[in-house]
Amino acid sequence: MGGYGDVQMIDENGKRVDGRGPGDLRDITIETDVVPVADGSCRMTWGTNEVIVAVYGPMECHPRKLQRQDRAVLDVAYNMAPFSTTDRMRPGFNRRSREISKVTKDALESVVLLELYPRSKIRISIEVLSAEAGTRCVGLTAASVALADAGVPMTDMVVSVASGKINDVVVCDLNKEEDNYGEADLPMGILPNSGQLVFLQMDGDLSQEEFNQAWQYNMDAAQMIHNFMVDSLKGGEA
Amino acid sequence: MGGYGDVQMIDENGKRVDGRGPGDLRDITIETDVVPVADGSCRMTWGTNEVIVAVYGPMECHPRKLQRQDRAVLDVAYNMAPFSTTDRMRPGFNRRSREISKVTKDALESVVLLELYPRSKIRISIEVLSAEAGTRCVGLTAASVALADAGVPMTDMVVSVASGKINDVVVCDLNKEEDNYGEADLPMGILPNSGQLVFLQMDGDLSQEEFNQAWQYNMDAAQMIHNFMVDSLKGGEA
Amino acid sequence: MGGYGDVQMIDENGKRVDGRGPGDLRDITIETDVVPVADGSCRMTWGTNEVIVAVYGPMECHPRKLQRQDRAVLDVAYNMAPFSTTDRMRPGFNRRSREISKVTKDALESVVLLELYPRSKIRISIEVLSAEAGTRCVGLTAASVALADAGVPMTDMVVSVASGKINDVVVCDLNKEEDNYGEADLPMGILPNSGQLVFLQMDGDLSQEEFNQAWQYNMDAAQMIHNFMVDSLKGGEA
Amino acid sequence: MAIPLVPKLLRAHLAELAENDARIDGRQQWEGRDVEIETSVLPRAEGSARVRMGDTIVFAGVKFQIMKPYSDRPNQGGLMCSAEIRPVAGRNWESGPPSPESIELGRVVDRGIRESGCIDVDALCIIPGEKAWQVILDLFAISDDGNLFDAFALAGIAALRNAVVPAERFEVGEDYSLGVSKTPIMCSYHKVGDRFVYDACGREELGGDERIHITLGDDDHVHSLQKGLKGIFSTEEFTEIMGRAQERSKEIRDILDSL
Amino acid sequence: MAIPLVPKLLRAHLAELAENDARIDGRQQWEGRDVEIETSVLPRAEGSARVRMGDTIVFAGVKFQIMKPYSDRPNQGGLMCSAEIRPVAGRNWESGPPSPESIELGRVVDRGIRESGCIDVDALCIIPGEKAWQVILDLFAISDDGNLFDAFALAGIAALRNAVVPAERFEVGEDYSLGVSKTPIMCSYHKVGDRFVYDACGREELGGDERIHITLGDDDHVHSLQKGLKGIFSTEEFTEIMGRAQERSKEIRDILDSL
Amino acid sequence: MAIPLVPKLLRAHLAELAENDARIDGRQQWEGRDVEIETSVLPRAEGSARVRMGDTIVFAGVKFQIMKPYSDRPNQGGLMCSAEIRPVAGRNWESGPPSPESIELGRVVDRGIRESGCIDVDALCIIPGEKAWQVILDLFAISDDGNLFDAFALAGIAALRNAVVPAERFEVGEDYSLGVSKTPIMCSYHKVGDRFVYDACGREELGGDERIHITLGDDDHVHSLQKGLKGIFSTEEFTEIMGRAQERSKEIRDILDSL
Repeated sequence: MGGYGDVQMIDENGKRVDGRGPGDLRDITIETDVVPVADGSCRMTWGTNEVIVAVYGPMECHPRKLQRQDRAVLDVAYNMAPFSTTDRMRPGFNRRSREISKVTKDALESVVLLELYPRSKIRISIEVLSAEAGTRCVGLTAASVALADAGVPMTDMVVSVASGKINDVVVCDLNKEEDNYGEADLPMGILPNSGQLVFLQMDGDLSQEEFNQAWQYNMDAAQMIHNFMVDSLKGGEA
Repeated sequence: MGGYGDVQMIDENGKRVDGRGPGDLRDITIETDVVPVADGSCRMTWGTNEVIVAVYGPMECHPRKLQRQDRAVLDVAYNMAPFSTTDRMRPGFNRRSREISKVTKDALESVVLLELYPRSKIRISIEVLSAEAGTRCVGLTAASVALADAGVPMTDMVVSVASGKINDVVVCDLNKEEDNYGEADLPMGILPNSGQLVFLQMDGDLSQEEFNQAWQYNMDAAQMIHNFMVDSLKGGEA
Repeated sequence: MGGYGDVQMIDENGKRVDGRGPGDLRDITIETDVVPVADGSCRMTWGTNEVIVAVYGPMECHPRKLQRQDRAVLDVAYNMAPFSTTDRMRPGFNRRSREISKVTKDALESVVLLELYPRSKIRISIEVLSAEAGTRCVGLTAASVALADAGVPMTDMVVSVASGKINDVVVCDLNKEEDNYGEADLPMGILPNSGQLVFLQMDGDLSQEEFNQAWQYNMDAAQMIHNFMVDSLKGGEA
Repeated sequence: MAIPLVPKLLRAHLAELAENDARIDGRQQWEGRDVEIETSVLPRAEGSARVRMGDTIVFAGVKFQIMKPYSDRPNQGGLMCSAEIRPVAGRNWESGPPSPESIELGRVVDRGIRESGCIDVDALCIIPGEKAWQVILDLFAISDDGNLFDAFALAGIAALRNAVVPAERFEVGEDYSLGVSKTPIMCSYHKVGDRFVYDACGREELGGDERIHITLGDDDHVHSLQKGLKGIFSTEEFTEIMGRAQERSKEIRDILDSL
Repeated sequence: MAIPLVPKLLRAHLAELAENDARIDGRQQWEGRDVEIETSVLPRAEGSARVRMGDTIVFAGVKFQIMKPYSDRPNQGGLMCSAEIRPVAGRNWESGPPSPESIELGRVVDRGIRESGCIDVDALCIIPGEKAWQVILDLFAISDDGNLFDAFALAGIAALRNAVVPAERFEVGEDYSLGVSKTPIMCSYHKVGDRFVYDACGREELGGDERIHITLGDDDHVHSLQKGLKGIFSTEEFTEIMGRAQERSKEIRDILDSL
Repeated sequence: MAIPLVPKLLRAHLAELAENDARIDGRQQWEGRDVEIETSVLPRAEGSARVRMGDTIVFAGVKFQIMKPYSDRPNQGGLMCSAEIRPVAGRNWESGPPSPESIELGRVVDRGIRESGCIDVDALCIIPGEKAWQVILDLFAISDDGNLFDAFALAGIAALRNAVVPAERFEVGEDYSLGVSKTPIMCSYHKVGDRFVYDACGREELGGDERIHITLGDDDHVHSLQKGLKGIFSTEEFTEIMGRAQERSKEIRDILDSL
């Protein structure tokens, strides 16, 4: 986390810089079928985050050495477009993107019924067009919607959201400014039907008590976001 | 193109800095069998350009994934040696060389009878030892000669030459100084027997009229260069 | 070699900066079985050099294109850990490590009975944890011990040691300071039972006479080091 | 891009259609797909555009950096144009280092914009010899159903025309619109079933032969040409294409001007 | 790391053991292997440690460089943490560019140390805006029999506590100990045979499912979390693990403090 | 270079020839191929040479750059030697990152030239601590029929002796010849059919075992040695080779001096 709370970001009424209360989410929209050539796709805006996910497959897995005899593999790539950040992001490999790709893949492999497609590959491309804070959560959530849009069978969708701490107050869904000066960030990937987890990261500083509060915010927010997701797949735009 | 004609490069008699008229070519020499271990080879000098091309194959195509069931593939690499330019050129990948390799391959694949050699590869190495302007044309032309020297069947040889514009005058075969200050460059790859094209690029600024003039210069020059090529393959040096 | 003898490193009694005579070795210790998960391993300290070697295999050789039908191949990697030098060494590829890996492989392939394991690979990892001068010799010698510890059959072990020249005096086993200011370095890989060679490099400046003296120092030192190696494999620490 | 096993059936079908002067998606030989252009679509970019041509969708974003001018051109800023085609855009695009296809794409689009002189690099100078603006135009494909070349070129010039120089953020004055004096338009032709068609769709590219890219300026001046892929064409074929490009580039330029 | 063909037999064996509340090496569910820590083990490093947990052996080395502070943080030095798992450490580790596994390992360990605030980056400043110390912590695996995460994290903090700033060699004053104010400890749990165990050995990793890494500070504050690999877990499972980590991290911290 | 499947037939044939004291191209054991050296062959290089030994052909080119001297050697310029063997030079050389073979080649040639002290790096200083010449020697193979080592080393020293420092172009004075005070010569020996031969051709390399490279200076001083490839040799074998190298290096040096 960037700073240590020396910027005042919660007012005397408990309101945050953008007017939200501690447990409130930013605005979210979800749209499917946005990449016409893909088998499934999703465009998600979340605050001023904008992410597009395309799903291709199941299809033949090559190179062969990645193939698994008894199940499909997911090929997940999270990437930030060069114009997605205030300072231009240079295209190409970076360790952060590799790690986010890996944990996203781990989360999605936990819910996709991989055994149905032995020796095949499902490719999931997560492209961040505009980044505001929390892009890994937006990407993972949008990927779930895109997989559902592609008709890939899953035990449940993954809803991802992060809570954190600013000015020693635990709040839900940090925006960019809060992320810059915040003291902790706890992104989770939640299965809304069972309340179980498939994704968990955290960095910063949280007491055990603060930690439990942040955990609960995420659990509650997941239910709300899940409703948007279901609506968007029914044909409406969230 | 580098500049915008503020350097005077055509004198009152229409002569260019090196004494040529607008439609004249630089001096050209062609020699075959210059790489003893290759199946075919060619050394071409053109002004102070010097290019060596070696052809190996047809031979087994590996890696396998590049193999085509119904025809041969050409593996073309255009490269500038580190000592070929005034400022030393660092060895290794660069986007310009990749693009020139690709368009050269596209041009040559249009004339080589690839269907005669299914699943095989013909490797064509174009090495620029000294660069003066127009090296892509020299490379493509020399590659045709080297392929012929290797006995690879072709429907026709490719002759490549570029015309351009300096001081608002259309001229043939820009030299280095003209290229630096010129306003346009139109390299073409011409089949001398039919007048058809397999290669075309252009950048700069040409009116439709200027464009037609440059096109014609290239067509005429191609015939002359073709004569040199045929002579060199008959055993004489051009 | 770094310098040209302008630093005085041999005193009036012929003693070197660390008190050794011209033909003396630095202190050496050898320990086996230091990488529990490996098939064979060796830790060697030599002056303040410290090298760990792990041997894995014989095992399946992949990628396949490296496989040889009639024998095993050795996959040797020499590497300096980032904290092994005074100025931190950046991890990753470098030409020096590649060359040392290659000559070490060439030396070991000369003694390992490769024909016993067709189509397989033996992997030898040489990791320099602390570098003092002569790490290629330490690595090659420790690799021999690790191979023996792994039970890989060899015609003989390789003992490697370097002599050199400082202040126009030929001496055995240059230490770091001597290496920095020395005038020549002659590392050799010797088969102690036959006195034959499998590894030889040299750079600097040696007259034919000096060269013969350095050669002899190495031959003599090899016998002494060989005794340590045999002892360590019998279970004692050298 | 992996080499697809071109289905012979597709080639045969396209050839048959061509004989009847028809195309696989019902268009005429020289007819383009509908073109949609939206600008100011990317919140973090200083200029942006989204172009849709049929099922081909691309974005362009403009960012600015401060550079030190090259010593031989102390009064000039720079323009850099970079195209990325990531796996999101289609089944056959793979991750990894840029393919020869994507390198060619980026360089051809770059030349068309650069050579038109639409950006006055002298106007990008802030302090001669010390500071100048570098304009970075990033082209990004979302959905590739053919003819990324024209879509990229169009999104590129639209994003540049939309761009605001972020002088305040860099503390070198007040923000102002990037001046774009010309409007180069690229028109691409693909040989399908032995004749050229305009604005090939994905299946036409898959079963087609060579392609020709022409960038024309406001006054029909030629700014860039490129022939791609294996194939032979005649002067007559080229002359017809050039004529078509003169017409079509005016139509596209009108769409852009009407935004 | 190559994808090992997970032996179904091993998974079945581990599942059977789990049903009987047993582990493959005889340990209890929450029992760790013996921990050995040695410091000052690398002559060329300014701080170093060697950690052995069962047959897992790693080194950590600290080096210092002088850096120019970032313009937005002129009074701060930096901390860089880099993990390498080279082929020496096990049959399945291969050479080449860093694998996703080793990138994750390095980043998770880095976050635990960094976020604990154990290094005061303000104290690394030499001349504001001009010179500051960059602390480089290199983690290096020698033998991987499972749970490199905890071994790396422990060796890392031990090496930092052992480090001396080489001010004399860089001619900026006298050498002094790097101040390390906190002691973050990572505890890792692996799901094996459908239940979590602490400090998985190599065979348990090979036949196991997801893993969870928790870094706790001196006061049980949470500094970093990471869930790795495919797998689902419940809040209840996590709560139990968090409790176990609070106990175990104190034990490890005591070992470290007793050195 | 791909691993060629060494034809056992070729090895057997070479062994039989060796028993009869013959070589595959009719030469004697210690006989070299004809050596041709041409200089000033590359118009854009400041020094250049072309060497032909049988069907092996290589170029060497010298370029100069201005560098900042290293802080610990403020009065010295630098010498960089780089060897490239691109696919042009033979069927078995492939494109891509440098192979271990080509890295070894470049480094062995570099050491021979560097260690001879033939370039006075102190004379390359322009302004102490500020500017010095960096000499870059690029070795480039055109046709590889064996023994690139000796061809590169010879072309390298010939190009250096041919080089003119381009002081005028860099505006630091008048052009002058690069001083080259010594003439290191490399002689390479390859074990073929169980005996060493001098100047192996391509087929001898393909069917041979280890090779030994010796660089000798004007006064028979040894400047670099390298043993390459799998193989064992004795002190006696080495002594004979060293004697032959003393003879042959003088002959080559005479050819060079007679240019």
